[in-house]
Amino acid sequence: MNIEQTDFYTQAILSIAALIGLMSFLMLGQSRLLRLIFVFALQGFLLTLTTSLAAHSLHNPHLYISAALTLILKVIFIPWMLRREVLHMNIHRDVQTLKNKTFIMLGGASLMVFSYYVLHPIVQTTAPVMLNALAVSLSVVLLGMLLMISHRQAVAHVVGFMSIENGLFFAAIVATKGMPMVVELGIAFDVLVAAVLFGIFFLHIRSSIDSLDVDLLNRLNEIEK
Amino acid sequence: MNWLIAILQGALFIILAPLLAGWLKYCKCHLQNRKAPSLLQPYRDLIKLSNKQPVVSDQASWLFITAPYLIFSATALAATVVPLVVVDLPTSASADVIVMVGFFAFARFFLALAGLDIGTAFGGMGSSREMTISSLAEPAMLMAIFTLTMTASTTNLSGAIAHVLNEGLVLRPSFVFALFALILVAVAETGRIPVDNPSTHLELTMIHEAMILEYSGRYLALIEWASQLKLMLYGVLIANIFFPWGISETLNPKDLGYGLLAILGKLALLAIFLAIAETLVAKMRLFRVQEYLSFAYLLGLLGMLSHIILEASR
Amino acid sequence: MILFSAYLAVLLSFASGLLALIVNQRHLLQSLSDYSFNKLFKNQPQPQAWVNMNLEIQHFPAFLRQAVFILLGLSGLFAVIAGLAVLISNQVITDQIPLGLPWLPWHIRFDCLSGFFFLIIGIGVFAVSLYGPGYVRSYKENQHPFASLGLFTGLFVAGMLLVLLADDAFMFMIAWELMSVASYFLVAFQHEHAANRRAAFLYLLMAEVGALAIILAFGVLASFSDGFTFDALRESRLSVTWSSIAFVLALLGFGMKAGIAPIHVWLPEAHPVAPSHISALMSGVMLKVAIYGLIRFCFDLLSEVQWQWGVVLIILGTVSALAGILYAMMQPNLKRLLAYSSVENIGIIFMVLGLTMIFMATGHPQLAALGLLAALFHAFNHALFKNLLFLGAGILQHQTHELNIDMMGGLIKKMPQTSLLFLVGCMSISSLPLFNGFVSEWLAFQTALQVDVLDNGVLRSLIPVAAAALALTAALAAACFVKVFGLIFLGQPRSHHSEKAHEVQNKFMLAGPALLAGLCFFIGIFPSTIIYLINNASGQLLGQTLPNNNLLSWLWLAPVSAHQASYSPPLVLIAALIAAGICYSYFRRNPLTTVRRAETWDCGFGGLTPRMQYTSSSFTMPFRRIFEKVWIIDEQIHKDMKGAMNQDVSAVHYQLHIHDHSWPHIYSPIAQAVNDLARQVGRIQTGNIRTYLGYSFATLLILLWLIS
Amino acid sequence: MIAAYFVLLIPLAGIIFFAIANSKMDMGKINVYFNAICLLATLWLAINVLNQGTILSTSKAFLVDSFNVYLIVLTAFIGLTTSIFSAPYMAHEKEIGKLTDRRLKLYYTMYQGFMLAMYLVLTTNNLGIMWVAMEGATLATVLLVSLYRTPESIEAAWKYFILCGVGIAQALFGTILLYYAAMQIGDGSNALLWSVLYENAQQLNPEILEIAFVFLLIGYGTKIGLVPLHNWLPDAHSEGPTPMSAVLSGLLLNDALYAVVRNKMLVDGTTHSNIAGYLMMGFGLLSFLVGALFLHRQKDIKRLFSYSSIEHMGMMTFAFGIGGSLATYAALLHMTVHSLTKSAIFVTVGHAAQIAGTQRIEKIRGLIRTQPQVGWGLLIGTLAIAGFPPFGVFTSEFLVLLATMHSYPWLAPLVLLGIGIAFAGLFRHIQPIVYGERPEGQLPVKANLWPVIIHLGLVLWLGLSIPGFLAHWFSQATVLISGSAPL
Repeated sequence: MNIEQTDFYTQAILSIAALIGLMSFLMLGQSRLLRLIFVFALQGFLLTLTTSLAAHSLHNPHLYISAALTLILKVIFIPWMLRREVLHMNIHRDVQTLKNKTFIMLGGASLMVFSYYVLHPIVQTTAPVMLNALAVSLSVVLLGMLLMISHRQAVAHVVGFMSIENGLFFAAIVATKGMPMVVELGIAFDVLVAAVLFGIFFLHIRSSIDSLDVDLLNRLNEIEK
Repeated sequence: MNWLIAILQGALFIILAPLLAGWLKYCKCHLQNRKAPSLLQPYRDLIKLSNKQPVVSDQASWLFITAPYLIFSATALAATVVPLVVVDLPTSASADVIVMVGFFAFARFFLALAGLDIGTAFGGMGSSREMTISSLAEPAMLMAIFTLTMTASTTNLSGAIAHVLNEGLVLRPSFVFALFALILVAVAETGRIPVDNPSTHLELTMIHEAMILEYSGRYLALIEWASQLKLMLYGVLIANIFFPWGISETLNPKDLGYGLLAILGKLALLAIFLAIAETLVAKMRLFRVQEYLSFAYLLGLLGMLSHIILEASR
Repeated sequence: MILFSAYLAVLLSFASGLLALIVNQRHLLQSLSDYSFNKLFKNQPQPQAWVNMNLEIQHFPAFLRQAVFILLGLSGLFAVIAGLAVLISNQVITDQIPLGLPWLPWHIRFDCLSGFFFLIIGIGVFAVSLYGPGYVRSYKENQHPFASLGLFTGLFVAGMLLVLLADDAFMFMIAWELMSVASYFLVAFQHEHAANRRAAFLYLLMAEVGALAIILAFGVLASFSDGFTFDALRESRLSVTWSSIAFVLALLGFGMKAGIAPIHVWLPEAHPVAPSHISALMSGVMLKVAIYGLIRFCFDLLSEVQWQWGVVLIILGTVSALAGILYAMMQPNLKRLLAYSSVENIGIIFMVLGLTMIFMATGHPQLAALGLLAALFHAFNHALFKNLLFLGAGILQHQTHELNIDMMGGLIKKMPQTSLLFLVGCMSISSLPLFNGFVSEWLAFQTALQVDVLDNGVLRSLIPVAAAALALTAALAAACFVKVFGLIFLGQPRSHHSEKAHEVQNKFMLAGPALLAGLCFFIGIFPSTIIYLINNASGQLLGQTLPNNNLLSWLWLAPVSAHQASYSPPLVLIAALIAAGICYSYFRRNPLTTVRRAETWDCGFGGLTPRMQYTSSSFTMPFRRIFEKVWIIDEQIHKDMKGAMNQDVSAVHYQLHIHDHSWPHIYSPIAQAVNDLARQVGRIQTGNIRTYLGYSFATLLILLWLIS
Repeated sequence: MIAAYFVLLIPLAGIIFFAIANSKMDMGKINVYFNAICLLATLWLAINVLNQGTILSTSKAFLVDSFNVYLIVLTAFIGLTTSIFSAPYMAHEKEIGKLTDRRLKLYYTMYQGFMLAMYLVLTTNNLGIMWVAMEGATLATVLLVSLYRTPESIEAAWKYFILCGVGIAQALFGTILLYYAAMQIGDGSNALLWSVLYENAQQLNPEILEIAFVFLLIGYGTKIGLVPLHNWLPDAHSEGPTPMSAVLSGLLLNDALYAVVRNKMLVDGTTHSNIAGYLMMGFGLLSFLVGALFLHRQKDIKRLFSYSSIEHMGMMTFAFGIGGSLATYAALLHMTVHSLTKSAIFVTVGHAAQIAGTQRIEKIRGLIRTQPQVGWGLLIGTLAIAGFPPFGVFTSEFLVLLATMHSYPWLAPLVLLGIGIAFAGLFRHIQPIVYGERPEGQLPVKANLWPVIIHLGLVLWLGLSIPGFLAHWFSQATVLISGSAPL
């Protein structure tokens, strides 16, 4: 089935999916924190767009609430908080050079392929658009993890964590036309609390190690000295 | 009747034991070109010792004084088990050859304890060495005896001797091994050259004498007698197990007489061999004794294996 | 009724444990008794006075100790009664207790084999309970609380009894572990010494490993049957391979508890550090429970015995017996020595059990019954004399505050009764005639001598070698215990403590050992009493008993046939008495020859000192030379020099340490391997969160890849 | 069903109460009351279930069957006993200046929050809500881990937060996949209800479910502490206040495992390849062995016992993975006894650490001579957790071993090895702690040891005989999970 045979909604979803995937790639390769946060906000915005689109085309009003929540949380609140933190710590000028950047990017690309490979068995039972959406969201999840693995700044970790949430959210909306309302609300609540907690933790970490580099958080280990 | 004969035979054993010792000394003196004491000298020594007032260390406990009686009784009991002139003894049934070895162990146990009782270095040394040697000798001896008992399929000495007797002359490789093993053990256990020298009091060499150094009077007499008895016991064992011919199988007085003569002859011969050996061989260093005894043990084992593999295999 | 007394024995031991717990609740008891006398039993001044007196602060601990041990003694007594009753009536009693798993209540089975071991435990516990009150009095309450000692003693005894009653794998394991754990606490009782803690840890670790092996052995059987009851396990039909696996596991498990070489190392560590009456129970009784387990597993649960297993047992038994006694000989610590000697005796029992298996597997059940007789009899005897010796060691420790036999000496004059009892123990364990140890060894030899009936050449040559090793073991044991008795009781005191020592005041402390010593002698003279009992056990277990072909069986011991071998201890005793009597009266006839006491001859050098006596290490020096490869000998001689050119020797320091080969060759490598592995595993936890995320990521990818 | 609502409402009331309460109050005691009432409510619920069988609320939002009801009671019980312990413990922490009033208030609020999350995980019928509640439990406890504000505790909390967050996100993906699979066959509104899914399990797409299960296993497995996803667990357990460690070990891990088992039941109903079982066995055994090895080199007593938790969770996962009635029964029993024992141990460990003033193993010595109750409690608890009879842990390990022997005999030696190594690892540390002379200047602390006595008493009881109603319960749960009754 080719894309021209699908309806406009599907086309739009697939385009956004591609963009969201792209955003993940951009984040992965980003070495400046402020730009990272900006791309993250952009991804959140794309997600909001998807949600409202879905709400509109599927006539599912409760998705509007989700869209609003996403907008507030992921496009405004969290990026704002992170940005404030970065400015406060005065690390926005720091460039964290990624080791093996090419390698990571290539790894990210192969993750995308891998996502398709993994979800391939599903293709027999479902529309390819679903598969594509699911594969993209899986790769967003995986790329988010890769982001966390490759970046040392706590801020980047939060961004990675949240982008994993984005991927999940995208999957929920596209593949399953949104979760039940109560679940959505619950998830949103959790994200909110998590965001608040991240804020608290930045404070604590900063006061304890005077930095946000997670590699310095390694007192608790089992390695024989 | 049986019981009476058995008791009489035991008494005979006890009475004849000093004579054998006297004869051995006699032969040895002649071989070494010395003037020999009378054959009855051991009896005189025993009588004299038993009439003397014993002097005992003030450190000694009751065990020191009791031990000689126990040692003598145990050895005497062992003697009643061994057929001397006649087979088919009821005493042999009440205590078989393993029990006999047990009696020896019993006597040795108390002898060694008595050696430790006073608390002198000599006594401890003697006990230590005695237990070392005997603990190596005892398995060798059991091995040799087991060869015999497995051939006869009884551990009853009377039965075993009767079995050999009835079988007639059969050349068994196992018996050759067992015989040599038993001779080696006998020499070690009775404290003869080359393991121990009964006639020296040199601390580097003595074993048996070291333990009984503190004994005197009747206690010494008992212990000496017991060791003469032990010598004779081993002699009789060797003579009657491997060369049982001549021993009486009935309670007929004539047969008994022949039996007595036969055993006296066999013992006399054995004593001569022993005297020759003692004259020719030098005493070994203490730590060579283990090699000697392991050789005996090996012989015993070979005897048993050759019995099992060569003679009784199916 | 029989079962009732068996249960009563278990319950009484529990009760004694629980009673010990209230040692700190005196006030509670006081108020309770006040209340009950005021409200419930009015106007009974005499009982009230009695109770109040016992509840007074100075009387209460002693009273409670008495009460706890009385309960324990009753438990032992009932165990003896139950054991005797079931053995004499030759019954099998089964029952169920609604405990355990919902679909598997505790199955109880009390048959002759259990009964026989009940007898062993009962006698041991009874003797200990006579002995205990006097012994534990020396413990200070704040350092070594009686509550824990009494509680765990009770649990320990109950555990042992329950093992014997168990008729399903689950209850068996619970009882088994109860026994292990309770005894662990007893080993760790005096935990202020690091060595004791180490010993306790080692003990518990090995007990755990052994228990796991046993569980697995049961598991093998259970996977071929439907259920964990012994009845179901008996029905399981296993291939030879699987049953051999089960056998090896059971051997590992039970052998570890029994202390077979080379898995014996906990035994010489743990037994010496426990209080002596506990060491007596552990060494004398608990090891027998392990033997019971092995017999039950191999002869009862595994339906077909293989002769190869017998060979394994013979080899292990021989090695243990020899190694045990040789190591025992080198120990200067009395209780360690006794513990190693237990290894030796267990080795002998295993060896004879191996013979039994061989005869059983090759179709000679009657000879197998003879072997089982010898094994069980030796187990019984070992329980008696090892208990006796440990209790004796306890008395010595109590009176001299020493366990090092190089520090004792001359105690025969200070402690005449103890010395006599100890002598009986030494004679029994050295298997001298007229004592019980000899009878079982005699039976063992008789079993080994039946090798002629076998067709297999390997067996025919192996068994005689084992018999020879048995002879060597017995002779070495005699040497070892000559050393023990001689150095402890004879000679001159080697230390201040042993010079000041005196006989125990508490006669009950002597009563326990005296009971055991009396039994040692009695059984040595009338072995048929026990043989009659064991015959019933082997009849139930193997379906075959010894031929009862001699009417005068109380007088004669003729296990195979009167023609082949016979032994009559009563006659021997009579003859010995006559012989000793004659020579005594003959030599004492002359009144002029009374003994004169004089100083010991000192070669004219003047003054023999106790330090000139032979010590433990000098006594065993010839053995050390002869068998030097058996130990790791660490001998150090250090000379202090003085004088102008530092040429004169002023003092010589001599140090001797004897180590076990199994440590550097078996245990240290295992411990090292575990530590190394743990260190390697520790590396995965780097402390870096990105690594951790990497793990998660990798796991996810791998699993996804695996699944698709 | 009202009982279930009560069970949820009481901790909710607790949260609100503590959030607005005056910090001068004796919050420890009030916390105990809340938990006690909640325990009563759960008992009521349990009696209902016992009488009526499975209860499904009218909206189908809540499902209480024999599997989860006993976990609910267990949760309430441990919640109560831990709160009893925590009252004097936290008071002592405040006395020595480690905590302020405000943090104490936070602690009690979050305690109730955590309990609420736990009850929600257990009672909900909606897999999405289950996820939300599970995440909520993380959020509630993460601030408690860093309650002391030491660098280590902050580090631990951060790791806990991030690792569990990322982990649980994968569980959400799994849940979405499940939902997606359910959407294929039915309407959307009920598609996340476990009861609906379970009924229609046959029709679900097996491939999707397998993939979903991988995500769910990794997600909830992170919370169970399966190796190699366990890394947060020892840090979080060791750095937080001890009552928190007790409930984390005793409850959170169990409930995460509960979530996995619920999902496994779905997968088992769909596919017949037993892929879920194999995965769980593999993870379980790995965690079990690695956890056991980790025990050996520990220097911190709470870390020690958290590795022990990893090891035991591994064993339960393994047992559930084996499937079959015997193994399932064993796993359920093990869940119960492990929770009881481990929380009892943490209570004694907390007191031990207070006595010695440190958590470093080499500094804690001579406990029995200092405070016999604490020393003996720790020693006996350790014995129980190491699997010595007559404690219940032995029973379950025995059954696991036999089940292994029955189904996968070649794995039995590994299990055995693990038990042996774990025992040695625990005891080599605990023995020097409890035994020996009292160090100079070491004094007893005020302690309420009833929780320990009750827990160990219960474990002992379970080891000796499983009471009829409980046995019935376990059997029903076993039938529910594995499809057949044990033996």
